[in-house]
Amino acid sequence: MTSCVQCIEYLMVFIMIAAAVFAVEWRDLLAAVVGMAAVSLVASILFFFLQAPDVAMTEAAIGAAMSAAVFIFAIKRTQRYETEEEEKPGWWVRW
Amino acid sequence: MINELMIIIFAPLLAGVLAWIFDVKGIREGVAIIGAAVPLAYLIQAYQTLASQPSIQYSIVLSGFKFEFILYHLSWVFAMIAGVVGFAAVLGMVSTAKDSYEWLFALMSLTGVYGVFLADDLISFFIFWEIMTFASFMMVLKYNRKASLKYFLLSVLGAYAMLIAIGIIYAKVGAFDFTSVQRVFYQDAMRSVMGSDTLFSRNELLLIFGLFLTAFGVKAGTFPLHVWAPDAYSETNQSYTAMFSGVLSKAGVYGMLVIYILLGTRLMYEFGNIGAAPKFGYVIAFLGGITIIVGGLLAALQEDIRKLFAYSSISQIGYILVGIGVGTALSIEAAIYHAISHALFKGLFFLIVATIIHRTGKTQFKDMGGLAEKMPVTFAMAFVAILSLAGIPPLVGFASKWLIFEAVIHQNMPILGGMLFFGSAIGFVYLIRFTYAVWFGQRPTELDDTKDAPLPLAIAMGILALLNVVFGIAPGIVAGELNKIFGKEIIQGTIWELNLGFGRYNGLFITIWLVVGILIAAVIYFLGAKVRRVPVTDTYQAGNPVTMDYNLTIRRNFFLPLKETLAFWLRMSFDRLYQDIGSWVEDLAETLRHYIYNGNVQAYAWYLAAILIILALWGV
Amino acid sequence: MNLQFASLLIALPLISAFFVPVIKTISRKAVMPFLVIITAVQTGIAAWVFEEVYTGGKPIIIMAGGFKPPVGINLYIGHFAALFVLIIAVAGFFMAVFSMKSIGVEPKDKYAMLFLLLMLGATGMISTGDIFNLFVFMEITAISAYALTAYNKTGEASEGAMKYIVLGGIGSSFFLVGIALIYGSLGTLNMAQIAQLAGNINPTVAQAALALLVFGLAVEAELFPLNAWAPDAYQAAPHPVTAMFSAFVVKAGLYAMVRIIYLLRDTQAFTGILRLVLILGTITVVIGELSALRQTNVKRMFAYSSIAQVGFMAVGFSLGTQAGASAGVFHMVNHAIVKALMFLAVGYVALELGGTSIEDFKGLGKKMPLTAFAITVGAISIIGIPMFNVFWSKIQLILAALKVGKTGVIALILGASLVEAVYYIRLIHTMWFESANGEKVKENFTLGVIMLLLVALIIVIGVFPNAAWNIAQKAAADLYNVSQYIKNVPLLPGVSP
Amino acid sequence: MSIGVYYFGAVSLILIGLYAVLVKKNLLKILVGLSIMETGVNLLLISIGYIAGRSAPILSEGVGPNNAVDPIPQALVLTAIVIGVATTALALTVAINLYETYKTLNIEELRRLRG
Amino acid sequence: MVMKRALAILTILLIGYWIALALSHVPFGADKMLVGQYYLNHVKAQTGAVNAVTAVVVNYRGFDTLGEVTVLFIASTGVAALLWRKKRKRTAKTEGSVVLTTGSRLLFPFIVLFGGYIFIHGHLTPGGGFPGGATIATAFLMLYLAFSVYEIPHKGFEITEGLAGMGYVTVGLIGLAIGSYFLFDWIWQSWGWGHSNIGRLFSAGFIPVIYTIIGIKVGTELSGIVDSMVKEGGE
Repeated sequence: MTSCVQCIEYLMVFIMIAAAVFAVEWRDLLAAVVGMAAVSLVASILFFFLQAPDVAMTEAAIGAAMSAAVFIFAIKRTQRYETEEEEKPGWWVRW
Repeated sequence: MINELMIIIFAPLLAGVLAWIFDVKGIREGVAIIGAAVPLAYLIQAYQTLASQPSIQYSIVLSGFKFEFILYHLSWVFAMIAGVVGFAAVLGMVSTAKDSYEWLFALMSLTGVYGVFLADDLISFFIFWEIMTFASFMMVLKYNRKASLKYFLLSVLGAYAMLIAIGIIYAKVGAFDFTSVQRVFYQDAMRSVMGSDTLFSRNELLLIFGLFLTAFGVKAGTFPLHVWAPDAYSETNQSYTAMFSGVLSKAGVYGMLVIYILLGTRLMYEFGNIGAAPKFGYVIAFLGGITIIVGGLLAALQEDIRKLFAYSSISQIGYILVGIGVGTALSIEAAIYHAISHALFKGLFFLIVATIIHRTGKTQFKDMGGLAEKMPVTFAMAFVAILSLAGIPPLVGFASKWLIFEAVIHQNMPILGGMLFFGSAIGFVYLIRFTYAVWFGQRPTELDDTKDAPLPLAIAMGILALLNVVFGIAPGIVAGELNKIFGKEIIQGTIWELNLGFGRYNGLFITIWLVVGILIAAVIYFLGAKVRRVPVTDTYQAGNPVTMDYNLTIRRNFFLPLKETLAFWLRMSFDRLYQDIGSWVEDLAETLRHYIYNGNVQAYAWYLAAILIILALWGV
Repeated sequence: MNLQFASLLIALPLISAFFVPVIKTISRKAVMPFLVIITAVQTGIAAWVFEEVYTGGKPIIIMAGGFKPPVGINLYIGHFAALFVLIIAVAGFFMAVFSMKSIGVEPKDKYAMLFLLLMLGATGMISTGDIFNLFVFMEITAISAYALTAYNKTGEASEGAMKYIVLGGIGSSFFLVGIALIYGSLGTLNMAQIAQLAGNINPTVAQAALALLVFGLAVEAELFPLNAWAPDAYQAAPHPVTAMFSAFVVKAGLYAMVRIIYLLRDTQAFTGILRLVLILGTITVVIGELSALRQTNVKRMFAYSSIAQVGFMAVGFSLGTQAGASAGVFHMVNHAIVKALMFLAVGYVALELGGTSIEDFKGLGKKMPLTAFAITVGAISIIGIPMFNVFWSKIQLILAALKVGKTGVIALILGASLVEAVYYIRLIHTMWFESANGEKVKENFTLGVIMLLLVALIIVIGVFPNAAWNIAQKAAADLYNVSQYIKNVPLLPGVSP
Repeated sequence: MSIGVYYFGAVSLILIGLYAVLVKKNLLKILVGLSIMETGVNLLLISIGYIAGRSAPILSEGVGPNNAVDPIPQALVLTAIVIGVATTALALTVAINLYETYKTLNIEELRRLRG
Repeated sequence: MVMKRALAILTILLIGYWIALALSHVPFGADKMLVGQYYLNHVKAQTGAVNAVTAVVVNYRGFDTLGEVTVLFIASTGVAALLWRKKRKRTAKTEGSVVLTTGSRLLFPFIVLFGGYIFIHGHLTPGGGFPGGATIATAFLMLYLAFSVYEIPHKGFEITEGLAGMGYVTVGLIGLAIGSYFLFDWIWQSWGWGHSNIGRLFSAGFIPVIYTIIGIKVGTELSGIVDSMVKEGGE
């Protein structure tokens, strides 16, 4: 029983980290924001596991939903794709 | 009850503030003169008091610090220098000062000088030192930014050196007043003699000495810290320079004496003597000697009348430092004597320069000439000043220089003696230039309607010239006062005569002979020679062929050959070295700034990460 | 009178900020006068609190909700907080008056709200006695500062704000990690109790926690290299806001940092972190001064100068002695006065002449004599000329450094003053002795009065530093003497391990 | 050294966020990174407050004072979440303003203020 | 670029190792409570709330919550200030699909009601003012998504926001007047209402009052932020 719960925990944490990595690496900002919201959602599930229902609700409502909404509005008003980063040598010199 | 010392110190400042507030022509001048005269009057009155008691003291507690002031013979002498020359300079400023700004800061600097001379603890010494520096800086700032910046930077360097020294002393002694500090160092000296542990180690002592030397050397204009002086002296109101060069530089000299008073015993025991002269004094003396030579040579090469006297002033301060450095009672007395005469003739010179500039508006030698006819009074003053500076009896300059020579020679210091002689010789070199180029020779036509000195300036010059003559003819007056400082008859003799035991100088005697000689010459002149009046248009070329690009007249590049000879040495300018360092630092700063604050948020985030890494490495 | 009324210091700006939308619907013109009135009232309350604390000699402990600490959050208005709350209120009042003239960009009602909340945040940061509450107030300060920095809505303003946000965001995240570590080891958030139990923390945890807390606060306290946002934000923010940044926002951050370091003095990392702050402070001074050296934008130059001065304070605090802390506090007070004056004056010049580039300052002495005079006095004071206030704090700093035998600090202070002298004298010369064409500006009366008041304060403290020095010493004792701090907070007896 | 999976997840989130700030050139990406960092910190706080085998601090039937997890970190995280979203909203607003002025979100090009 | 990434990864690994090292001394799942235990023991008697988190948020750490509300207020004010333009209007061109529009219209009152339920029952069940307010904001967000011309009455919202904030502070100030402490729970501790009702709606002193205020405030603020972000300046 406990091992099963632990399995879920491990899985969740893994999903969360993966989502975070994707959120950081995806070029499509909209997708990145979805990834970020996914991180928040998984985190809120983890909050439930950690016996913090208040926080879980708040995280889901504010951290995931509102945050993502605000991000999406911002992306709508700016640009959706991260511009290609061209390789320039010696980035530390160019500062 | 307001103490008289407070009045002496703060009367000029008060007058300055009043003059600044009531910015009405006429009133401000009057207030300023009163402000300069009041301390002088009080000082003269204090002479009586000092005859009956050793000192006048006063202390006041402000902001947790006890400020102590003292007037005794040494400080009285220096304060009198400030009083007399300051008063003369203020009189001169009546003619040359243009607005109340100058009055405020000129008088403020006078307050600073009085404060420095009367201070009896390190904190008030420092504060008034800073006030003096700041006020004189403001005077220069009005005229020239670069000169003032140089002056200020070196002054601040000096001030901070002093501050550190004071701090080190305070950290160990726990008191600021001169008496305690002196006592502690004296006890230290005794302890070191007996071989027990001292409060200040040898290195600390050396550090304090070096810091003080830097601090006072800056103000006195000692080589290699003199670079501010030529610019600062020349780039301000020349009447004020009379005070600046005559009095403010004496603060540096006084500071050197303070080193002797506070640290003298300890330094002497720690580092030993050569003959009767302490070793540490040799540093001061040789710096002084170099200053004499450098200042003198550079003075000869100047094309600007103000610069010439600025360098000349530096050179003359060198004499004083030599006197102090030799460190015997006689030499110190001689040095103080020369401080007095330097103030008198240098003050006079700068007032003369002020007059010339005021009347002609010119500062370069090439624009002048033949002014003796147009400005007879000023010329007479200049005559006195020239003789005095050149060290020709019976003027005060001779008496003091003679004393320094005697003191140095008596200690068997041939190199220093040579330097002094060289200084005198080079003094003639540049004075010739001044004498001839300004007063004689061909007069440019635009100077034809030059008027003589305005009345206030004339009075001011008169006072100083008179004292030049009086102290020269009757050197015993000064010597008597100086003997009181040491409390014993170091220079014997009468009021007319200085008697050192191994040499003597009688002012009156020489005066009489001189007057007789002049009378004889006059008789010959009027009876014998056929005088023909020539128009002053001939040029003198010292035997060189005249070409347009090698056109040496007394008024233009007269000492160019000398300059060419010295070219190698002149290239090594400390002034330029400092400037190079300064611009190097600024360039570095700019590069650094653009590199660090490069505007990239990510770079900034990396800085944060770097700090986190440091913290992590420390923690792991 | 009930001392709990000191909680009005928090409540008043808050309720007033919330009231602004209502005021706005009544009359848009009433918003700015309302701001001035509220800051004036705040000053009154602060003065009352100051008087109460300094005559009573005891700190005022405000217990929110009536729960004793560590159960409830308490505000600790000791000598330091009372002093700084007053400074915040006074500076806020002056800047509110200045804002009436200088803020032209709409929406002014939002500006007024953010202004009040910035004041509130700094007040809270300085007076809180709870470490998480400190975080909350820090965020209030920071977020209103972000918004105010970007308020002008120009590209530069947004850019400056963005840099501030990114760096501040990183800082606050790690600060929170630090809090988590502390809470995880002690189970309490009350500062007094943390100080009491600090010895129980595992050394590894203590090091990490202290380092992270200091790291987070150092971003606000502008220690190099965490201060990279500061010049940009200072330059881009509206002028009164810049003055407030320099006068109290930085100081609140620095205070919080120092408070936390001192609170955790029982931990092993204490000496190490002090040394770190000393090093960072030193570099801050050096880089700040050098960066100001050839700066052509006067506001930015003052910003760098301000950063360097904060470095001095950090150095003073990191000496780890009461004398050092006193000198640091004294320098804080003096610097707050001077920089409020100078940024006010610069802002006013920019308002009248259109920019803060050095070109605009040519001949300022003729065009705006009073303002030029104010800047001159401020500059001279910062350089450290005797008879001006900063001189005394620099002297005290030097003495404090001497007492612990850190001669290098003295060289640092003096060298920095030398550099200050260079760039300030250039500015002074440009203002007074360089001619430029332009009409003489009729200077605003109210602003003139404010500037003269501050000038007078500079000179009064310069001539009679006794009173100010005593106050600074008491404030520093409050900061430094942690055992007294623990005693002053009435901890509930039952709640301890 | 062993840390629980929750700690591991929390710290990972913080570090991934930091990585985004340090490497990504797009401003919105940096803000996503900051947001992830905040989530990580929140998770860390909650995991610190967790006590094995206890239930949520709602003291209704069956849950006594000795049977509940620590309520304080939860209260703190409530605050922290709201603060995080407030910062994010403001930052995005500033980003919008920047984009409207400069038409770019590449931080290498947003460098008008420097030196 | 690779270099930079490598350096960044190295950096974060080092920092991560450091933090993990520290965390290993803060064991996961262990009882570290000190003040927390006090809260759990006394929460019912002192505040009347069953949900300890709520009691901590509103009562014990009231200052934090006040600050939190303020932060959100600053954010909404700041967003409004920074996106302030002369003329602003919505630029969305297409309406949402029929499902969305009808659904929104249908669901809107229920969502708002649910939000209200969440914050009113904050002292009894998980939730409270913040999620409740966010839920209400979600309702408005939905309307924005569904209808291209919909706008909240933002003037009214602004005033509501301000009044709610004032209400919170006023409740605190009444506490100062009655109980002589700022944010003192005067309803529970002075008046003693609802002592017999622990575990039911009408209990827990001013917690429901404050949570209602917070809920309204958060709802209006978040909607205000959405409103500001959606509307673009007219040319």
